[in-house]
Order: sequence, then C-alpha cells, then structure tokens
Amino acid sequence: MESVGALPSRPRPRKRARTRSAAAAHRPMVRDGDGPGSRAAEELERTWQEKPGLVGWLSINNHKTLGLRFVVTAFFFAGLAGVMGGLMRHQLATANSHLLGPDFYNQLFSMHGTTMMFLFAVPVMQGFALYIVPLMIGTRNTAFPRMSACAYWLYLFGGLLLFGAFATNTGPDAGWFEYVPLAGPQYGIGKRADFWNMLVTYSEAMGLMVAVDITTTILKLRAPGMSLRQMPLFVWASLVTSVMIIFAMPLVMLGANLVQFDRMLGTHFFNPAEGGDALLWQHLFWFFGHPEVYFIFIPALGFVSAIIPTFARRPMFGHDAIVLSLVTTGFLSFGLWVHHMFATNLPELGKSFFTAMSFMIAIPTALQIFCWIATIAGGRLVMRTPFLFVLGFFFVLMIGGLTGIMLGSVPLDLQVHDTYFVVAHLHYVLIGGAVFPLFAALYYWFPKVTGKQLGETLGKWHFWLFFIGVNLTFFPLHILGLEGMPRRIYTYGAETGWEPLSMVSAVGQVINDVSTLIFAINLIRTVFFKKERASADPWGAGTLEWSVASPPPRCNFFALPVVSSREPLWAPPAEVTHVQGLSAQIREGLTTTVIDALPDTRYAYPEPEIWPFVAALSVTIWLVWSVWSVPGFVWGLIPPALAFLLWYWPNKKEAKEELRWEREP
Amino acid sequence: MSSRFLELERARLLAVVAVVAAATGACQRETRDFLPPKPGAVVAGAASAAASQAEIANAAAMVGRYEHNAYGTSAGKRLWTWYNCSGCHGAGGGGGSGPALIDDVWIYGGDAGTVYQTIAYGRPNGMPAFGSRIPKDQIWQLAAYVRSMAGLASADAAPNRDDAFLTRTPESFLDPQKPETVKPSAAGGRPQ
Amino acid sequence: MGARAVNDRQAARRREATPASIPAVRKGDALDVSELPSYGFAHRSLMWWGNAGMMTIEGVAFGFMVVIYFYLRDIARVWPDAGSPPDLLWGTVNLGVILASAVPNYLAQKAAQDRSLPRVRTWLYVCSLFGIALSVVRWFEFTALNVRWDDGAYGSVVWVLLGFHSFNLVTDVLDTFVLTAVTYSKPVEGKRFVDIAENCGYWYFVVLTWIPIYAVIYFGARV
Amino acid sequence: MNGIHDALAPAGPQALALFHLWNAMLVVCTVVFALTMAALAIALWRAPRATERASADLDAQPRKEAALRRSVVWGIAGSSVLLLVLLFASFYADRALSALPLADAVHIDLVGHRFWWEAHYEPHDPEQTFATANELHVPVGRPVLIRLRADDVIHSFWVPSLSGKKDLIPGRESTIAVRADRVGTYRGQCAEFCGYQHAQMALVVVAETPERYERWRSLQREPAHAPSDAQQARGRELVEQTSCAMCHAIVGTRAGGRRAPDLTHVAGRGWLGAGAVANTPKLRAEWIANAQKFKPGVDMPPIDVAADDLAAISAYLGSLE
Repeated sequence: MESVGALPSRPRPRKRARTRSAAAAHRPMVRDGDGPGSRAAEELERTWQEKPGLVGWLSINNHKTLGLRFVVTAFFFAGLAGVMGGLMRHQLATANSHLLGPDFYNQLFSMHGTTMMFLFAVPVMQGFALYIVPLMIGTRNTAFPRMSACAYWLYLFGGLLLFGAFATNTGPDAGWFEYVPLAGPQYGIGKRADFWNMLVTYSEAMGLMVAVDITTTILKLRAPGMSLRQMPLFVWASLVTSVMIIFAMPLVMLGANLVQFDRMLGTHFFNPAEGGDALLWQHLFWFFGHPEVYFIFIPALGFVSAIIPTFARRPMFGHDAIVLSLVTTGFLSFGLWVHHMFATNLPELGKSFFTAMSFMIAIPTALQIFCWIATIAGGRLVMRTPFLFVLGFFFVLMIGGLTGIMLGSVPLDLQVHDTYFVVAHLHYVLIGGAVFPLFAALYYWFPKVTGKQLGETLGKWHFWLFFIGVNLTFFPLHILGLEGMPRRIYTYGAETGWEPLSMVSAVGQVINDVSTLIFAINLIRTVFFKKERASADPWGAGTLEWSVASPPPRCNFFALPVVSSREPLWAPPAEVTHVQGLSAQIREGLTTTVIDALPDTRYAYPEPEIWPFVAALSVTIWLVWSVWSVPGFVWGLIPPALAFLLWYWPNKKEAKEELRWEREP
Repeated sequence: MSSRFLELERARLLAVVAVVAAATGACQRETRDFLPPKPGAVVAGAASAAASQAEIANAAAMVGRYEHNAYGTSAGKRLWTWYNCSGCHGAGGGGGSGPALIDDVWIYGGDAGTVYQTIAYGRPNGMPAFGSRIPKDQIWQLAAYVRSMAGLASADAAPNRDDAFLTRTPESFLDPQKPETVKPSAAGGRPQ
Repeated sequence: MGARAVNDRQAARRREATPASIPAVRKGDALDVSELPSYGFAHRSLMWWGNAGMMTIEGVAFGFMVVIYFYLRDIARVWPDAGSPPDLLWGTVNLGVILASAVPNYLAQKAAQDRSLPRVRTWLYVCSLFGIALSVVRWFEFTALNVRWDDGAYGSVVWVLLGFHSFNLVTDVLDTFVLTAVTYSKPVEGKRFVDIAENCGYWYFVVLTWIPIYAVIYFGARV
Repeated sequence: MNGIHDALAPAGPQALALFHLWNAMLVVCTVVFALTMAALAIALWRAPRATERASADLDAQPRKEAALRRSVVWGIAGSSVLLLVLLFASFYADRALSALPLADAVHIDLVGHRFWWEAHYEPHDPEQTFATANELHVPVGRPVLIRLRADDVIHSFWVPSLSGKKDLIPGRESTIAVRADRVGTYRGQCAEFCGYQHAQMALVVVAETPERYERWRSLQREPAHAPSDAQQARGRELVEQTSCAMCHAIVGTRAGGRRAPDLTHVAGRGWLGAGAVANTPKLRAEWIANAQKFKPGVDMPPIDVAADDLAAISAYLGSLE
C-alpha cells in the first residue's frame, strides 16, 4: 500500500537501545536547536525513528506517513471508481445497449458516486492537509497523531468492506445519496443499503477525527510569530474545511444511523404510514450534502492560493480578501441545501430564499478568482505543469460555477434537475474545482514528498489530454440534459435521439483514460527510475515546507522556525530565526497561543503505538456484526471499549521518560 | 519455526474459506435474476393432487432457492399483498377465515413442496387452486415468502417491514424456527 | 491556611490559567523555550481542544435530533401518535441526580488542577458512584417511556433521543471508572491531571445536554 | 415512445417562460465567462516570464496594485449586479409558472408506480371518471391540473416541452398545472431514480383539438368491445381465467385486477410497458409471453402459454380500441 512512501532514500533503521528507560537513566539531557548534522539532530533522528517490523509499520503515527497513506489509498479507490465511470459511459454510448443489466448498472453508478465522494474526494484533501499543514506552520507532528492513524485504518477498512460488498453483488444500488423509500426497509432489498449506511458511518468518523486533529494543530501548534494574519492561505483553507466538517458530518452519520434503525429495529422515522416522512431524509442528507461538496472545493481553493504566488513570483494579491471569502463560503454553504430539493412539494417562498442564497455564494468565489487573475497580471510567470493545471482549473471551474448559478434558480432547476445537465455541472465543478487543483498540488509538492520531480513533458501531455478529455466528455451532457435525458438511466431508446452526443462523450472518456495512463507512466518513471534528486526548494517558493530537505526528515525541523512574515523564505532574514531548548530524546513540540502564536507550553507528541490499528479493527468487528444481528449492535461494543481502554492505559516506560522532562505550569 | 508457519498457513486458509463462504452466501442472497430459470408454466386446470413427484421435487428445490434470495422473498411479499392473501389469512398472516400462517402449526406440513402444492392445487375447506391463475415462478416466490413468515426461511434474506401500517414483527426479525418442531394440527386436517 | 498562602495559591492558579505566562527567553538569534511548562490546564492543553471538537460534534447530533423531534411532531396530526407521554418520575429523578453530580465533578476538577492525587481519587470515586446511580435511574426511565420504539414516529424519536444521551452518559461513566483505575498506575505524570480535568469538563457537557433533552422528551408531548 | 422531448422546444406557456429564462441565463453567463477568460488571457499575455530562480518581488509597485485593486472591485460589483439581475429574472419566471389560469381545468389523478403511470381522469365525478395508463390525452388550450401521488418510491413527473418537473413522494401529495398550446405528442420520463427500470418509465402527453379530445374521452368511458371472432373470444376467455386477470382490469369483463395498467382501451395506446415496446401485434405477443426480455425487473411475470393461446390473447387485446 505504501509503495511511494517506502523509498530507497529512507535512512536504514539503526538498532535501538534495548530498554529506553535504562539507557535514558544515565544519559545526559540533549536539547535541540542546532542545525542538521549536529549531535542534537542525530539524537532527534533516533527519537523520531519508526519501530521496526510489521507492528512498527502498523503503529506509525507520523503525519507525513499518514498523509501519504490517505492520498495513495484515495487514488487507488479513485482508479476503481474511474473504471466504473468508463464502464457506464461505454454502456450509454449506444442506444438500447444491453452490455450491462439494470441491476449491475445501478450498483455501478451508486458505487462510482459513493466512492468518489466519500472514499476519494474528502480523504485525499484531508491527506494533503495532514501532510502539508504541519510542515507549513512549522511543527513536528499533528496534535492527535494516533487519532489520525486510527482514522486512516477506519477509512481503509471501510473502503475495503464497501468494495468487498460490491464484489459479492452487495454494493449499494440506490444512488450515492440513497433516497429513503428506495433504500428503506421495504424496497432496499438484502444487505446493500446496510453496507452503504455502514460506510457512511466509517467515512464520516474518519473525516471528523482528522478534522478535529487538523483544527487543533492549526490553532495551537503554529510556529512562534505566525499569528492568524501571517498564516498561509492553504492553512486557512484547511482550517475552514475542518471546522465545516465538524459541523456538517455528524448530521449524515445521524441520518445514516436513523435509516439503519428503520431497517434493523423497525423504527418509523421515514415510514409515511406511521408518522415518518420521506423528505426528512433529504433534509438530513442535503444539509450535510452541500457542505460536503464544499469540503472538497475549499481545500482545492487552498491549493490554488498556495501555487499561484510561487509561479507568479510575488505574494498573493488581496490575501485578506481571500481569507474572508474562504470563511464566507464556509458559512454560506450551510444555507443552500434545499436547492437539491426544488422539485419536491416544499413551499415556493422557502425555495426562492434558497435561490437567493445559491446566487450569493457565487460572490466570494468570484472575488477569489478575480484576486488570482490580478496576482497573475501583477507577477512574472513561470509556465510549469502545476501552473498549467491551475489555468485549466480557471476554465473548467468557471463553466461549472456558471451552470451552478443556472441550477440555483428554482424555475430553471425544475427543467434541469436530475438530468444530465446536473451530471455535467457536478463533473465540471468537481473535476474543475477539485481534480485540476489536486493534480496541480500533486505536481507542485511531489518533489517535497518523494525527493524527485515529476517529468515536465509528460506532465504537459497529461494536462492537455486531460483538459480536452474532460471538456469532450462532459460538455455534450449539458445539451443531453436539456433534451430531457434523465440521470441514472442504464439505457435509452433509439427514438430519443440521445445517441450521437453520448457517443461523443464516450470518445472523450477514452481520451481521459489515455491522459490518466500518461500520468501513471509519469508517476512510475519518476518514483522508480529517476535518479537525480530534487533540491529543498525546486520552485523557489516562500512557505515553510520548502525550508526543510526533500523528503523531510521524520521530525520535520531540527530547530522549529520562528516566523515574521507570510512568505518566510522570501522575506529578509529576521533577527530571531529558530527555537531551541526542546528535548531531543522525547518527541517534543511547542504549543503556541491561538491568535498571536506566542510560545505557551512544550508538548510531548504521543509515541507510535499499535492501539489505533487495534481500535479500528475492533470498530470494524462491531459494525460488521451489527449489520447481521441486532444484539451484535450492543455486544459488539465490547471489543472497541476494550481496545480504547488499552489504548488509553499509560505506558510506564514513556511516563518515566516524560517525567524527566516535565516542568510544572 | 515450522509449527508457527503451519499455524500461519492454517490461519490464512481459514480466512480464505471464510471469505469464500461469505461471498457465496452473499451472492446467493443478493442475486436479482429477473429471467427465471424456466418461464413459469400455467399448470393445466385443476390437475389432481397426484401431480408427478418430479414436479413437486423441482418445486421444493426452487422454493428452497428463493428462500435464500432476498429478491425472491420480497417479490413473494409483494404478491401476498397483490393477490389479497391477507383477505383470508389475516392482515399479517395472523389468521382469519383461513388458518394462521405465522405460528408453528401446519395443517398439511410446512416443508417447501407441501406449501407449493397447497398454493398450486388448493386444499379442501376453502383454499382455492391458484395453479391456473398464478405463473409457476410466482408460486415459488409466494411459497418462499409464506415459509419466511413463520421463520422457516433464513432470516438474512427474509423481507423487512413494509412502508405501511405495522401489522406484525417483520419477517427478518423472527428468530428462525426449527423445521422439526413443525407440529401438524391435532385433528384430522380440519382448520382450527 | 493563612490569607497569604491562599492568595499565593490563587496567584499560582491565575498564572497557570493564562497562556504564555512564562515567556520564552531570547538567546542570540534563537528563542530558548527550555523554561516553558510541559503541560497546561484548560485551553492551554490540546486535550481541551480535542474535547471541544468532540462536544461540538455531539452537540450538533443532539441538536438535530431535537430538530427531527419537532419536525415529526409538526407533521403529525396527533402527538404522541401512539402511547401516552412518559411518566415524569424517573426523568425528574434523573435530572436531580445529574445536576447533583456536577458538584463532585467540580471538586474533582479542582483537585486535579491542584494536582493532589488523594483528593482526586476520592472525588473520582464519588463521581463513579453518581455515574452508577444515573445509569440505574436511566434504565428505569426507559421502562417508563410508555411507548415502544416501533410504535410509530413518536416512539422512534423518543427512544433514539434518550438512547443517544444514554450512550453518551454510559461512555463517560466508563471513562470515569478508567480514570479512577489509572490513578493507581505509577508514576503519575502531570499530563494525567490534565486528562482528569478535561474529563470533568466533558461531564459538564453530559449534564448540560440532559436539560434540553429532558424538556423535549418529557414536555414535548405534553405542551 | 416518441414525441417531442426537449426543454428547448416549448409547447406550453410554462415551458416557454422557462425557455426565455434559459436564454437569458445563457447569454449573461456566456458574457461573464468570456469577460473573465479575456481578463485571464490578457493577464497571461502581458505578464513577463521568469524562472524559478528569479527572486520574488515583495515590494508591490503602488501604481500597479491600485490598478489591479480597481479592476477587482469593478469585477465584483459587476458580477453582483448581474447576479441580482438573474435573481429577479428567476423570480419573474417562477411567478409566471404559477400564474397559469386554472378555469375549467381537466383534472387528472396521476399515481406513480414502479415503472408505470396510473391516470384517473376527473376522479371527483364518478360518472365521468375512467382509468388509463402511460398516455394522457389533453385538449389544446385548456389547463390540466394533475394531482401527483406515489404508491411506492419517489418518482418525478416531467414533460420538458410542457413544464418543469414535480416529484411524486409517498405520503405526500403535490399538484402541477400544465397547458399545451400546440397540437402534438410530447414525451416525458420519470426523473427521480426509482429502481431497476427507472430508464423505461416514460409517458406521453397527446395534445389534440378539443373535439378529438372529447371523442377520445367518450370512447375511454365505454366498456371494452365484445370479441368479434372466435379467436378473440378464446383470447378473452384466457385473459379472464389465467394470470392476466390477477393484476389487469378490463371494464366489461371479469378481469378486475387493480395492480397493473387498465387494459380496457389498450389498443389505442402506441406503446406498451410505459415506453418499453411498440404496440404492434408481433411485439405485443412477445411482450405478453416474456416482458422481462424487454424490461428486466418489471413486475409482469413471463407466462408459459401455447402459441395459439398467445396469438388469441394478443388478438383480443389488439381489438380493444
């Protein structure tokens, strides 16, 4: 799984002292603060080194390894979902084609949607945040690394269970939002909807755990001097996303559990005959659903805001305006959910309120786009692949955003809701708004993560083919939607006249596949066959992550930096440059105050343990057991309770070691 | 060293067997084969109960297959409401002018072949012969559903509650009834 | 405890509570932090922020459960649509006991902030006893709901609302048991007192969320 | 099931209002898109090139920054005004949708089932009412008030050439008012995913002159034609005695099932199975024998019946004009 991470460049693990406490008792207390190559740096390398063997690999809680695992696993799931997308396009290329039966096709589009939204988009953005944010704010690890490790294992087990279910013909078959009567007790036949509800519980738990981890890291572990105004824009985007996740994801976990209670315990939340209501599920889901798509969009805005200054060779124009736009978009996204339900019989006045809100949210994004264009206009440009993808982002996102405004109007939505116009809009906004910036970020931070730069020529081929493929695949769908082609149909009659444009779209899909193939070749060629190593700052960027080696040492900074400007590497050297005095023999970092980042306390990061993996495994046992038997829902709670108890039980060795470095507040 | 290796090997073997068992179990429960194996035959008129044993044996196999198939039993439940079986057997199969179907008392026996025969050829004292009116495939599904009403079918394929007024505990909530505890009624075949 | 000792302790506690109370010393081009404390209470500790995140998550879940309660109540012609409103006895007893449990919880938190192990251990025992009492009262509450969970939308939403709070209550009572046991595992480092203080903070959340839920369950069907 | 199926080919006042709104939105959005892309292109064209090693210029030139700030402010002001314009256009179109005069409207009760549409004309007037399925005939110029109810899962009634869509939600009742101003057949399709055969759950609205509509309506209210030859009589007997009668109803015969489309005047309908197969004698026979071949997952079971019986049934149903 961690093929990219396990690189030849990783230092050979040296034999550790048999018992740390015995060795530590007489060892002099070494403090950090000197540069690389000093005795403290060597001691830090030993302290932050991972345990050997499989147990060691399973108990890694370093934010770089976790971030990498999230991204690699997310791209693995995205590959599978992409194949499903290709299959569907192939099925719809011709009229009356019975290549795929209705049941398998329903599972395909449900799995495509569920995987892309829950198993690819959010985890990959959180993976990038986990990797980049600590480096960008100048700290050694995230605040709760074990919780993020447990979140990764939950994510992996959830994804494997969903694809295991799909492999045994039990994949969800009622769309990626599983509207209730169809996924309810009567029409949701077999265990299919149960597995979907369980996956939602998994992926939301993962999202929430990582969100709390990132929020606490950003607020409390910034380098001294990095006040809120000095924080880089990508860190602002991650903060806004994480806070939104904390307020939105509990709702869909609650909703999925209520549907599961309806199916397993016979409650009547959504049974109209016994007082329930089918629309209640739509309210619950979409109140989370719309912020969900902004969890994917706002980190991508963060990527663009991090990349443009580097390739325009100047600070971002309107930094504060972009921060305010990010925060406003975060708030407004909670007020839009009914624009997914315009075709229901909700009162008209209420719906028009949501039209106004849907139009209003376009303004902060427009402001950001204008600020970016202004930065490009005022800068000196370096036309490299990451910047190309950002330009592709402008084009594709603008079309997606404008069709979004069209969809926001109640009357027009009555014509285009649940048609291929919506399919075109969502792909333009998601591919334009998230996948293009994601590729830009991948090309941008690849040298930092792996120490080698991705090929430029292949990169440009990948960009142009992807750009043409996306537009060729999804633009015709706008027209098909207006010609009445509904969403989620596995076939259509020849008399409908939808065949020619569907064929064009299928051709576009092939071009997409070719571009993804080129990207894969570029990836493999760089990781396994490229020899020359990238420097610490190949793009000449300004933020902190470029001040450490590529790939960064396990402890990130041998001496934590002190920051005095938004682009520390570009600013003239300040008088105070780094922090000294933290322990080099236990994993220690520095917490700082929330607003002005004044040094507050020293903080001992938790040592790597196996318990997060065991806890995630026990939660898996509980959830799978609860799908098959109702008592399993209750007795299944015992394994997780035990796992979390053992996780919390203090480790005597570490307690003794940390006691040596303890100072009263 | 070798014993540990064997133990590892056995653990891996067990895991594979468990996965395959889960897979086949899930496959059988979740298949939606809309085209039945052989198009349902309209059983000729009021053929006497002495229909060929082969046909009954085949029916038992088909009912057994549908009992483990979620789509089959839920189609059976839909047909139960469509063909108004509750008119005589009571809203949740609790009994009315016809005998109750959710208890463990079976006048003519609860095994698959007998239930199929009851529906296809009818019974004295009021059960009409539906053979000529309901295609065979639907009779198999109905028989599978009737057996799941009494808990004789596997619980994880049994249908869940309807989005309607709750008349009984849903079929998938019943703890399975042992077939051998199926008691024939005391009197000579008269419905209680 | 002379007056001077008292206000010394108050000054020490005030210093502990204010972030960046011990400034870092500048040495040449570096900032020396070796004198900084290695843990802090309340929002100086990362555990407090983790707890705040957890409370927000559960607060959102409880909030929307109450919204669902009134959504279903609004579309129902008659409410409660099955069974009669729950008896007031056990709910009110629970309210009383849970409010009373805030006192030992407060004292346990203060003991943890003073880092005196014996006092912490005694008050954690008292909190555990309150926890057991509350769980028993909650069991009777479920029997006094006068409705089954599958009797209709009303029964479902009341059972799930009470169920979620009970899950929350029981997990935090188990937390208190674990913390009491952990006080016996030597050596006791400073960070553990922070954990105990934050768990007491979380218990305030369990107490405070019960008040609106109590009002909704017991008076939502009456008023 | 053929007929005009295009939101850009309006045949009623509501679809026309939406068509105008679509054009307005398209124009405004294309202009905004073009302007923004032009701004980006100019920015790219005029900005000098540099390499990674070029040092970043931190001291922003005041004159240039002020110009950029002015253009950004103008951009935001412009887009906010345009958004307001679109907002009012949307409200205006929304009002036009619900401002349809409902004098002497045709009342239809439409119930959505898994994979077909059940329609009852004039349901409140027992003497006028009759049932039909999947094909609605409406008089040109007269409003049609359709009451939408769902029997199982959520469906969505949508005929793009007439008006926007409206969901049919179980446990809730919604209405939609529609009017066709031009004679013609307008195709619609279920627009909310409802299961295996969501793809083949189409309906057709045939707008015709009031006279033809009255003729059609009076024909629909009569019971089924008596069979005119032996084969049709044999067909009727089979329909009444075998599985057809369990679900289908033919007024005037002993077949009275309520769970499937009413077949009293099935020959008058151009398609069978809600758009699954054309209503020609050969295809009709194949559909009766094995509907799953055309529409896998539909609730109609395949029946094993001899060839001549099948021909008889098909002939009889073909006679029910």
